[in-house]
Amino acid sequence: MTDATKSLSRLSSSNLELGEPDKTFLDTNELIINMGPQHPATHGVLRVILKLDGEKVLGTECVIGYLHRGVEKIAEHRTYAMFNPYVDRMDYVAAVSNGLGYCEAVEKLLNVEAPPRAKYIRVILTELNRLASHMLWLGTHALDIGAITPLFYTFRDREEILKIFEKYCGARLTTHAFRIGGCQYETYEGFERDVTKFVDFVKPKIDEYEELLTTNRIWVKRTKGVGVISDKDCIALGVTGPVLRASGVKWDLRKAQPYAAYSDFDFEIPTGQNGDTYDRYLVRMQEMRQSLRIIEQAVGKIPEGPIMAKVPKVLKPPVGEIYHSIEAPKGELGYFIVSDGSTQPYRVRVRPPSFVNLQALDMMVRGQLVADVIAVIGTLDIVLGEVDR
Amino acid sequence: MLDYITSYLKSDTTPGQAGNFLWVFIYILLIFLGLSVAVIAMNWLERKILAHMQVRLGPMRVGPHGLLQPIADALKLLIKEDIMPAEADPFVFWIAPLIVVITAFTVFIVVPFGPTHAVTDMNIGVLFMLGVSSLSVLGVVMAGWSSNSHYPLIGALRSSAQMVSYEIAMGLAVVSAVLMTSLNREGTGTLSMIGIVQAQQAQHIWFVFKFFPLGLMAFVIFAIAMVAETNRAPFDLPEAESELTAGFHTEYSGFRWSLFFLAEYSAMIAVSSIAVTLWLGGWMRPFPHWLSGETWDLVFSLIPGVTFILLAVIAFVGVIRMPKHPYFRVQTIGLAGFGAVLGLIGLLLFVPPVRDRLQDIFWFSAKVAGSMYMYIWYRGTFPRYRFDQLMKVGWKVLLPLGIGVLILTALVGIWL
Amino acid sequence: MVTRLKAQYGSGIREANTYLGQNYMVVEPSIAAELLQILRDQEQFDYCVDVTAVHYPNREKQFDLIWILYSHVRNERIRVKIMITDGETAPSSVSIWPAANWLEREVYDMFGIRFEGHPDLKRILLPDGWKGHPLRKDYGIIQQDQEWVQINLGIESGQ
Amino acid sequence: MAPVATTFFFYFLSGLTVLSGALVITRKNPVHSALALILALLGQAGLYLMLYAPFVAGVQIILYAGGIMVLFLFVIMLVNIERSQKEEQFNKQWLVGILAAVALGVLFVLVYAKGKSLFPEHAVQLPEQSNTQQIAVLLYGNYMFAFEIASLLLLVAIIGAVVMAKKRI
Repeated sequence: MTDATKSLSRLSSSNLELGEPDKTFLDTNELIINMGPQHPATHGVLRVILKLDGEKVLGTECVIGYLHRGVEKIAEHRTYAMFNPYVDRMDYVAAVSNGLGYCEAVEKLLNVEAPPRAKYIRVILTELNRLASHMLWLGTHALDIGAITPLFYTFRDREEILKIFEKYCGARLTTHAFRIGGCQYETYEGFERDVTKFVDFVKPKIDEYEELLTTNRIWVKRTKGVGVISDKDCIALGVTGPVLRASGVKWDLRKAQPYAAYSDFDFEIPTGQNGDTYDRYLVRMQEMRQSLRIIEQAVGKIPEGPIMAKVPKVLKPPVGEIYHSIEAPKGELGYFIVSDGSTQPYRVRVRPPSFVNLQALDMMVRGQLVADVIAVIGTLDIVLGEVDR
Repeated sequence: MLDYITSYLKSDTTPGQAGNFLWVFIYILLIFLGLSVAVIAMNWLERKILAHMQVRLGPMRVGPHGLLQPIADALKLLIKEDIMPAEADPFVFWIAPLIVVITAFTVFIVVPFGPTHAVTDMNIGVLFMLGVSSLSVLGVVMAGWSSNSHYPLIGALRSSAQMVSYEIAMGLAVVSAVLMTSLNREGTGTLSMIGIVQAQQAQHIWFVFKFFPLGLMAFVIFAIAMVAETNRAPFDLPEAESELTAGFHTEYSGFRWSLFFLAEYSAMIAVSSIAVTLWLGGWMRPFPHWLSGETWDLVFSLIPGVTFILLAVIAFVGVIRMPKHPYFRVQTIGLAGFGAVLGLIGLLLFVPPVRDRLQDIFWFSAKVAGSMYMYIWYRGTFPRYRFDQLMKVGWKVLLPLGIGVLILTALVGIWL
Repeated sequence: MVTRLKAQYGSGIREANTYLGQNYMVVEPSIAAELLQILRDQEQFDYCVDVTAVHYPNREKQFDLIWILYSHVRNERIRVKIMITDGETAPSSVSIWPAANWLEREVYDMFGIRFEGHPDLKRILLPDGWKGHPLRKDYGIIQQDQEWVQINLGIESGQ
Repeated sequence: MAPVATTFFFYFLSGLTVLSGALVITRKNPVHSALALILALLGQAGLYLMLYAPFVAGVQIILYAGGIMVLFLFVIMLVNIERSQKEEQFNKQWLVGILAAVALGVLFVLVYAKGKSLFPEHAVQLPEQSNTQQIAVLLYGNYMFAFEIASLLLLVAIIGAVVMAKKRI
């Protein structure tokens, strides 16, 4: 084992010096385990250096950047419309909400308002995408903790959503369905029927997942009291989304600062009490049900009218800067765009929820066991495409 | 020579006891063959049942309904080159899988498939079984250590700690079962497996139902300990893919890895056959005394034949539903052949002399198959225990419970 | 709220107005740390949404450093901007909001702005030995740190 | 039930035990010597079986080979063994070693010379009852007191182990 730690200590991990075992007592020396970038349970290329004392985690350090594609640099050499597909590639699991955030930010810059029909379509697709993202999260999270079966149930249902996306805009995952100023495609004629059929199909399925896991003794034992984070720490560490709500903070951008027709739907914001993995699981399950409610209401009253606002062919937004954020499935996804009047943005800064949530990993895992690190990474629901940009 | 062979057929003791080495050899061969077939069937069954539990079909491509899949796996593993890691310790690396397989198979010497169908009947049968199953820990530890990288090492340490601690719970449950054998009128307790089943026969009750809650609790403790002993389902932490790559047999590949795979399945069959012997009345047919009498005996003796005929019918239904495309012609013929074989076995089982001799074996394997199904079911539903919870269940729940059941059984036995 | 801060700092706050409904303040770098502290304590801006920078090469103060803050209580967002020259160190706000830790590391990684008072300032996305800060305007889009690529990846060029 | 003491088995098993005993001390790698020790213990269990004491053999396998040796291997693996491998094999006290060997040799010769008088005329007569019952009667009957003390001793040892480990948790 010693050569593994030698190669690691060359790494300049400053806050992770290898503590000498105190000779006074029969203490096993501290071990540095390198949960490498290719580890099956880190969702993507995340490397976590764990300093262990036996099973207990003393400290962690995340080494990220393996998936860094320099999206923000590319943005400075693309026009506003051309950068739109790049945005989908960041959080590839919830691509639709990325697109929504970007388009709305640029619309604010151009001082243009998307027509109501476009807004409704956007809300429906975003909520469907939130459902797909939560389902993928549940499948992989349960798999990490050892329950194999939920993965197949969730992926079977997620398939239905991807079929609807494919019918609507031809792409399943990175949909690029929205344009600056509205939506690109009119809804295909069976759209409302498909969506309502889907909603009735999935509603009992979510109860099925709950049946499998919520009262499963081992699942409860593996998640209750694991990775606890209090609401004050959440806010201080900038953690947002289901993780924040599970710690008891009732804050959701769709209610706090409504955007894109969210104000005309009524839905609650599920919150948990003690901010552990089990509460985050319950919060996300409730959120899935709330998304279904929103979709149901939205499909019922899609207004008629144009789907694209009058937007000039070549977008030349006035000089200025804007920050607009939406509630992505993982948390608050913000775009800070500075325009210098030319057709290309001067600077596009993306505020990714996974990147900031991952920062809380060290605090949540300290003192827990190795098996919990996996559970906590799963419950943070991070996607490395978004963390590294 | 001939009388040497026939001398055993008339005797009513196991070949080992009768000192008839030829038959002992034949029994060992039979068990070895039977076990490999069982392991192959288990491999196919596990993949299919687990698949159907998870809304998918499982292997369908290799042979009809994936029936040739296990054979394809075995071939693949044989052909694959089994590498040895650079600084691995060659001798220990080579001997570890052997030890695990040997211990998994030697348990079957004592397992009674019928009143006379066991390789031998040692009068310390249960003790021998416990002893040998505790040896498999050595193989695991050696495998983990010799792969010379710290993931398998941690996996090996964890799994050996787990096996050692659940062995105790298993031992206690077994002792309470053995105690039940001696608490009948004659007061003659016995450790030999056949003796235990005969005691159950004599007392007209399966030990699971004896002294109502106690027998059941002992069985449940043993069932949990047996799952943990073979590193399966909720206790499969050492092979937890998410934390350590693949537990102690990460560095093994090819044939050596298939040895571990073989050993795991045979250990599962061994341990569940012990559970069946001790608690579910070994080869006794269900309700031997409530539904006794000539007619009932006949009905129960027909059941083995009926089950095989049923399997043949299912196979033929599959043949009919097979798509008519030429690509599937080979598969339809294969399935029809398989169905025919099953039907043949079913008919064979109706022949009276064969029927009587093979009936006990059928009931024994049916019960073992039931417990195998439970293994797969656990794997489908339960997530994995964390290591400290796993040890906590072992030491803080099963152990006190086991001791409690033991003492209560003794008290009730004396008082009754 | 702006009037109260203006009364306290007067010249410190260069400009405070709103653009497209989002109010922001441009502030002197010297008083920035203090002001951020006040914003969090008195004005309950308890959530530091983002710390980022924009590079204006031909301006005499090359960098715009921006803190985007949000107050849960008042459901209100504000942007605090300071202008610093290249090589000048900026006040680190990690002591005020722990969230800023990785955000500032990324700004250092991408722009090369050093934050004094930051517990562990080193690159976060790019490999540690990488030379150059990609998000600066003078850094070419296909430019790579050839020397690092040769040593570590063993290929002569990344392109 | 005639004991199964065919001479071939006897020499094979005792040879195995002696050989693996020698292996234990000569192997450089501690894990190899641990394995040799396990082999020796199993050989011993075989010898017990030949003396028609299956219970003792079963217990021997479970306790020694299955339990204690596993913990031996645990300890050997946790302590990193690179250091011990490099040390040169035989230490300095060869003089004491020779003296001990000579004394042992003299003892053997004496025993052999005394010959028959030390041993009873014929092989000991094995009781008909099964060995397990016999041990049970002895253990819980006449030697009940010793049995209790032994269990007390073990209890003390366990508590000691817990206290030592306790400080760290």
